[in-house]
Amino acid sequence: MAPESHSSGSQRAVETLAAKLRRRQVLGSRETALETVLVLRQVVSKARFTNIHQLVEIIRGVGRKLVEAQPKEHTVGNTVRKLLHHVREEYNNASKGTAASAANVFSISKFVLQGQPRKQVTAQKAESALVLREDDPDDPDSFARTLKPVLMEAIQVILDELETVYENISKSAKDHIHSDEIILTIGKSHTVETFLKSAAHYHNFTVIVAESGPSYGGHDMAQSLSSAGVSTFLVPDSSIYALMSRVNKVIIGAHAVLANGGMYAITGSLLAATAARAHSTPVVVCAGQFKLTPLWNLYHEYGALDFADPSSVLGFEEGDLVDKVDVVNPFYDYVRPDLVDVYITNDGDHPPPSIYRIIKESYDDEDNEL
Amino acid sequence: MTKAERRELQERQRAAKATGKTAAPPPPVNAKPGASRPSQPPTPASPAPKRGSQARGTAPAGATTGKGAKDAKSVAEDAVVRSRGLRIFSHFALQRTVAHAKGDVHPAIVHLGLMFAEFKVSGANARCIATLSVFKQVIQDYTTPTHNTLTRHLNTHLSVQISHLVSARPMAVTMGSAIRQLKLEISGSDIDLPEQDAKDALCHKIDNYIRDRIIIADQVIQETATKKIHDGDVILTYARSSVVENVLLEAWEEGTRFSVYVVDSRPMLEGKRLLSVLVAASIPCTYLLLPALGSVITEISTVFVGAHSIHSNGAVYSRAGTALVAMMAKQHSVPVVVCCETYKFSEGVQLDSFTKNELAPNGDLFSSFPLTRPRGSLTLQNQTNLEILNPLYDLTPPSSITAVVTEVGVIPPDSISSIPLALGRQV
Amino acid sequence: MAPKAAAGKEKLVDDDEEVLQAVILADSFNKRFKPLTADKPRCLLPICNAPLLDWTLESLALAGVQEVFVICRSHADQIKAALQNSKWSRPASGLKIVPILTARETLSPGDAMRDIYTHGIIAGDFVLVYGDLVSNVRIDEVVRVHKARRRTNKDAIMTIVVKEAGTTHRTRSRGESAVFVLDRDTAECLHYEPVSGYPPKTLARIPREVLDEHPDIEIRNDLIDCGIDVCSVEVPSLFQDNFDYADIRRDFVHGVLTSDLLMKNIHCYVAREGYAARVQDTRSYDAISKDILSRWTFPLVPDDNHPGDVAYEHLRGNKYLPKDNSVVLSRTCKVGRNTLIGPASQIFADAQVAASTLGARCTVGARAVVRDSYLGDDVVVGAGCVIENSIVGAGVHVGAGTRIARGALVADGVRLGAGSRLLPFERVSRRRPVKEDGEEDGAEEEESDDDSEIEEAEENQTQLSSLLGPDSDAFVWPRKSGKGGNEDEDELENFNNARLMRLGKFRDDFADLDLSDPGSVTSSSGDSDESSDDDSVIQNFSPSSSTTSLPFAAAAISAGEHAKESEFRSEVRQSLERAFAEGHALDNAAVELKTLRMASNVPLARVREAVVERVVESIALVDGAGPQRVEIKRWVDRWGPLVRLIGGVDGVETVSILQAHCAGSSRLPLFGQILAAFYQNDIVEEDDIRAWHAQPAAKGAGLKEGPQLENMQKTWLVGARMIHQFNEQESSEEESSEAEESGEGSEEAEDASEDEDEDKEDEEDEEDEDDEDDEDGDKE
Amino acid sequence: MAVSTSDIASPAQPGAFTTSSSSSRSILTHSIPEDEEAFSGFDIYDSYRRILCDPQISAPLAAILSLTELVEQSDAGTMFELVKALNDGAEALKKRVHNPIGLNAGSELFIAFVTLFPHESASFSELRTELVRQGQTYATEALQFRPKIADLALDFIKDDSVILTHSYSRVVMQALLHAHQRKRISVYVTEARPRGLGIKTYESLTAAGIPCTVVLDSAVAYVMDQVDFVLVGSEAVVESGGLINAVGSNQMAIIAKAENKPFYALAESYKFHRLFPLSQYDLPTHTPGILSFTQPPLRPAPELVARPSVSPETQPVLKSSISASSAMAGLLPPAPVQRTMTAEQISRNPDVDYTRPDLISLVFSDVGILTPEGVSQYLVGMFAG
Repeated sequence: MAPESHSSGSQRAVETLAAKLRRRQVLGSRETALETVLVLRQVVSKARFTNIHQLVEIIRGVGRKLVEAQPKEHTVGNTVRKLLHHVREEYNNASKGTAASAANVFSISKFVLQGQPRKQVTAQKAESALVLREDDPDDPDSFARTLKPVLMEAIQVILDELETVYENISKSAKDHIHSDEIILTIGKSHTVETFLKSAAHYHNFTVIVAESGPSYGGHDMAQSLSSAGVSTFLVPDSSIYALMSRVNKVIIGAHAVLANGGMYAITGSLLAATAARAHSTPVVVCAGQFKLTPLWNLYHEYGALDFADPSSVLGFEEGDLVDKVDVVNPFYDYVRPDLVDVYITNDGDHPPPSIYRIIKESYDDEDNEL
Repeated sequence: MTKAERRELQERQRAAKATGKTAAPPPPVNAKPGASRPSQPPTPASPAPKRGSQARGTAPAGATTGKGAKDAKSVAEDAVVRSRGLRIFSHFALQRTVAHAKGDVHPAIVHLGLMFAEFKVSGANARCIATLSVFKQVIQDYTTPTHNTLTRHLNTHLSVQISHLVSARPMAVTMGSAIRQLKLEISGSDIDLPEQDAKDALCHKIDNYIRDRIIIADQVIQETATKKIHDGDVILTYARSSVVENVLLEAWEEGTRFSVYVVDSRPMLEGKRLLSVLVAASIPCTYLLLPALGSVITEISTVFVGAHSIHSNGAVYSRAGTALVAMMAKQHSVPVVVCCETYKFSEGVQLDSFTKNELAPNGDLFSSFPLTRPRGSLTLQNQTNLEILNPLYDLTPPSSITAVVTEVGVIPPDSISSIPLALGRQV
Repeated sequence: MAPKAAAGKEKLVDDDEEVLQAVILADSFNKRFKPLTADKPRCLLPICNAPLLDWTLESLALAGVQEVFVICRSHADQIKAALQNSKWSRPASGLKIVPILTARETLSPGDAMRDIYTHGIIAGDFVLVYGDLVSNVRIDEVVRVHKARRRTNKDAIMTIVVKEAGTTHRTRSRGESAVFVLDRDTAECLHYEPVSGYPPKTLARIPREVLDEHPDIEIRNDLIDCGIDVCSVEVPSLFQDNFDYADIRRDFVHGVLTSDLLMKNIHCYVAREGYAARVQDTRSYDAISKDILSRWTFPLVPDDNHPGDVAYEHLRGNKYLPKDNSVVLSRTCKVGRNTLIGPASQIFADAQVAASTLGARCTVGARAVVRDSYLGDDVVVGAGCVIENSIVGAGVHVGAGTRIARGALVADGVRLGAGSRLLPFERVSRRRPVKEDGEEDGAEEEESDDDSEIEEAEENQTQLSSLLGPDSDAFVWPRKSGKGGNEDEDELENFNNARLMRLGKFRDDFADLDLSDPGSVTSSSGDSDESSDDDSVIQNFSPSSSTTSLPFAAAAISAGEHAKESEFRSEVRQSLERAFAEGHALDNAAVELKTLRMASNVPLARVREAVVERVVESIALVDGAGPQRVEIKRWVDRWGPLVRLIGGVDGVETVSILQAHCAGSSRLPLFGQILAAFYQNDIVEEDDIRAWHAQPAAKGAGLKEGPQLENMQKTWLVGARMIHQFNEQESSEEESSEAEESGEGSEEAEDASEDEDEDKEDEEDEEDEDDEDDEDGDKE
Repeated sequence: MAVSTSDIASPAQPGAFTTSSSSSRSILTHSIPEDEEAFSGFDIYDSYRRILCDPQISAPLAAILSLTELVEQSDAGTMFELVKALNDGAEALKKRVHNPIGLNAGSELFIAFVTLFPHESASFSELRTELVRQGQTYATEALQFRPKIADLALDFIKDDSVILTHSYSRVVMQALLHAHQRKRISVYVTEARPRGLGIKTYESLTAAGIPCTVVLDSAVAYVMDQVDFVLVGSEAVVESGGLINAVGSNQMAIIAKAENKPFYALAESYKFHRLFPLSQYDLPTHTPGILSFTQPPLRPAPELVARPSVSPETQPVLKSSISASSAMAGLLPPAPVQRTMTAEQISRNPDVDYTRPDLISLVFSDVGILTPEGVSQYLVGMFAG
């Protein structure tokens, strides 16, 4: 029952996105997530399937392709998983009557599995009006027809969430930052940027931006903050420790938040977080929910194992050095959960330990491996 | 007590005051002195002199207009924040344009002053040696004015020179202790000695000082430190310390086969220079910027760093970033070894990197950005709400230092205090 | 986060503005990769386990090119096929690829351009690259600049992409580089001066008018010519008009810049961001592989955007293993930094692989060492082999214990029998039927190659067969271009320059050049500078290269000599110490020495001195005659034969060396015993000793008074005693004579390699001088 | 009173200690054949031991199975009776076994299951047979857990990594052997006095061709720096998210924490135990006997009792003899008798200890990879949810 290959149009879309991902032409977790959703929407709308399994398979197939294209960009997988989760949810809601499969076979292993933290079955949508006729021989499309609108809604939900993610995260900004505080952040994170700016409407505080070489995103960050009227200091990474004793909070962004409550974040975050620990300064991480990733750090201490080119560290022009010197230039650090105090996400603030639960709730385990 | 010393003292006091302020937690209090005088121009005008002027203790002057400013938003508020920011760093000895030589400053001194100001000569040892050797010249060219004795007058004469140097760039601890020593010698030198002999004697003393306290010391340190490097080790070092450099080279000479990780960071990017030296000696090297440290620290067997000075509580005052490296190393139980001559010990305790620090000039003075980015995009200038700070030093707490290698042997950081006395240095 | 990617971001092409075309010259028009390219076009050579062409296409795709014309000449069918079943032919690849077959007669890029013109495929401005490009430069950006310029200045017909790199950058070709004279603000290329490694060019002449018109110019000798040109439509037609344009740089650019009729100008684009380089010779092949492995080409790296189909995983220290961990690493093997290992490869116990790439399904036997080398697919490396800094084609079978010295090229499918020895820069391919089966690449020059190969083969094989182990299906190519100008330069195009472009680790690898060999006239781009010098448009600087170079050469020799010697000594010492310490096999050690010697051209005597010295010195002084004798025996038995193995047996010399050394060292008392031991081991013969003893020098004649002299005499007396003994007991003749024979054999081999070593340093040192000289040459 | 009896009994048969590790149950069964006939009719303990003879079955599983048998045997007519019977059975078992933690987990699970079992079916006997079937099916499924866990753990074992493990655990063995097929691993295993089960691990690993070295329990801190991560099995995983395992795991975890090395625990889901130990001494296995001080041999008992203050001074004697002996034992297995601990001395030592959740990096179980917090959440979900 292989899903019939969905139309070449969406096929093309998938391929292009895959290529872009591979070539790092799509950047930033959120952009990637958005692109992914859009492609998925196209796929789903075009897809032809006669039962839930085929649908799931189609989506997964796409997911797999994209993830393979850029395994380092976790949001792709996350978005796909989220969609799958929604699909199943919708499906279960819709097919309450027909497939009441859960209860009747009650075994010990099932009983054990009750332990799995997951949203207790979402309030029975009373209006589960649509009747699903799976694998209907005479009218194979009926299933798709009935389900698609719901799916589109679901996708729209995801889209909206992504659209508004920054605003929602920033909602609580003013409660986290207070007047005359000194905040330290590192590099450029769009999330943190909006967070700080929105806080700036309520309080006057000072932001110290570490430039975070070799990308020196800190410069842009400092620019945009200062132009937004936040008093800003731009410092080299080397002085993080020196300044930490005066800093009230460290606020940084994340690239991906892992199941154990740790995270991948731009290089230097580990330094900042550790220094903060040393001065017992709280570390606040701003991250959209779409960054929650049902993965563990498999690279141990070795960052996210995503390495950029040396040229920004050691100029290519320095010929004689280039030949003899190895250059290390990772994108990300792995920050252990015990270095983070709180994650501020677009649905509330969570301590690292509860990330695990949230992930369990928002994705289905069977999708962890796409 | 000479001018220089007094100056130092003042510096310290001011520093202490400033920190005292910043340390005071409750915001309103903070804001009060913060506002400073609203007249204070928020224009981005050439930063150095401006900040310089503020450094001259505007901080205490901070008027009570803070609250008002805060209520009324916009510019005033802006001023508040800025001034607060300023006050945090105000006491840092700031980079300033070399003042015009006041008094009869020896041309050599003027020249040296410029070298300092432009970081042509940098590094504790280098500066110290440079200063001393120039002083030799000064002393030689010095003639005691009539009815005045060398012992009395020379010191004052030197003080002028010193203050000029300090105006170029704040005095390094090394220079401090060296000069102190020199002055002692001068005042100690016997009055009946014919002038020329006295001068020669002094110059000789200076030479000895350089030889004993720096050159020999370094050699001893190298011998000791090289013993701590074993085959197959992975050594990590930060920025560039002349001592560490020599240690590594010597170890390699002796046939120990190890590899080196050179960690580096703006603003100085001195590591790159170290790198080319090591590569020339065909030592296998890996180069990375400070932020990447987390990814490699697990591979390291020992960390070697130099120091600008060591305080009696064992805190190491060194190139900014050293503290971070030491911290990470500590975390992964990698031993951190500081190579440092005893003449770098400074009495008194420093608690954090704020009480005393120095700012590197803005912009890309050291052309530290690789070509891949257009310079303009990276070298920001101060502007409203935006200040660029490049602290040059930070303070590594003794807790994250394993050992200090000195010419008197390897000692744990917290027993530093015993050393100066052991050397019979009167304080 | 990724700066590079940030670059890529905003230009997601595929909308509105007209299609960006590119032309790939898939033929190299030279044979630097022979024999690797014998039956495979260069652009299909794998680099980091993906065909060059794919890297090129990826580079173009990365830059948003949409339509690509691939100009293929030799092995066109292969290229076509490759394109057919590559991912590029898939609709979604967003790349439209049109292979264009050109006639065999197209012998140069110029011809190809004329072809393009006749095909009339070019619509507007287009990107011209070679089929061996690896780049992540944002070519579209260059195109933008180019177009913008065009709007204002119709005559700006071409933009050359260059990358800043030090003069000594590994990726910068030494063989053919160039001096660019640029206008600082307009980046217009005012003057282009090709710099060939040989004959060394020490001057660049800049036409005066350039200086007149442009107050502010840059003269740059530190640029990598990326071989990416953004051309406007006129360019092909220009080629059409000037039929003598062969090479794009040396003829076309040169021509355009210097002709006062054309009134066209050419600009340069100095790429700050990004990476771009051409695999134009084995040397750059090495460099670029290294660049890829150490991620300079990011995101074009194995674990990210690898053109091949295998997904790799990036480990600490830039090691790349396929994700499907199909690779089998024995527990004790060592995988060094900057290494790429293809899928399903196996590395056995104690093997070492470092700074190399292994193709798919490779096998590295136990204790084998692969360093700085590039192995194709299905290569089998026997146990205990040593492969250094070489390129080994696909399916090659390397017998156990083989040593492949640096710079060697081994073509696909070769079988090297066990214990083979390949000297540096050896080139080996599979034995082929004398008659070429014309269908695959039946070009006449190809055949002529083979003929010449075969005729070369004769003496060649006899001379070198000692190097090939039993049951090896291999054919060692002649080491040097045939003397007396026979017409086979195609096979080793521009021999001398080629030396500069060879894979090989040390600087002096490409130093063994032969000034006596005049630059031969060939059709290859490589040396067309020599040829074009004569008929080139402007006279004034053709002489410069030849005339000025000679005095330099002369000076250099004397200068270089001593440096060379001392350097060589230390190297020998090291290698021997290593050998002693790790107990290498004798002949391994010997080969190493030969290599060293060939690298730094020193007389055989030096080598022997060094060896004797090392052996003697490593004999520990123990008290008590008995143990001492044992000790000596141990060493001499083990290592003495080395003295013979290094070739050119001359017992007399050996003895005198021994004496001289002993006289000056703490081993003096041992002289007698050592000499005896040497004698026991047939290192020296009775006659030698007699002969030596007869020499006045042996008695220390010509030495002034002093310990040295006394010692000499002491030793001489010892010798006397020995001879006395000889006289008493009979010594056997035959074995001695045998020894002579065996010596003879190796000696020949020596001489063969010896005479090619002439005049190394001159080349070498000019290399250094080149750069500065260009600079101040210009100032005048 | 049961505990004490078992306690006194224990020195008599060293076998008794083996109860603490799920691994060596089988040994136990051989060790206590005597007091068997004391019970008539269906003896749950008897069946429990019988089941344990299967090397694949661990305590909790055995408990479940024996309870299933009990259900089969029991003549209970109502759910209530049945549950009661089960509880009694569980009690009985617990009383009889030296270290009941494992089986508690099992019986707890089964009973909870039974109570929650939806029994709309008409005849009660039907229900009983159904329950029995459930029990057996689960037991069979349960055998698939270890491979599953091994698979989960595989991702965390990098090629060329050095692993430290403690004592002997079937699931750990499975994980290591599984990893060995794909990756190059080497293992340090602690000797794990007094049972020296580390040796068993050592033997089976080396047999499989995995380089392995036995280290003294006292050398853990020394070896830790060499290690990439620590991998231990478990007796039970408790509601605090903590871990109960053969004694020594705790110190290992503490050292690992100090060295910043990950500490992973493997636990099949039937080892999840609804228990919240506050400290070592809050464990059900803790008895007054453990760590109690010996009476000095020389003096007559009575006065001693009068002056308890005496006992401390004798303590060092004991301590030193322990440490010394264990060290010796490590160095030369056939250690002189007088230097090794007597069974009596051993009896005063715990055989399991409790590892705090904050020392544990992750728990791998067949229901997925869990953080310690995850575990407690899970348990809550299971029993309270």
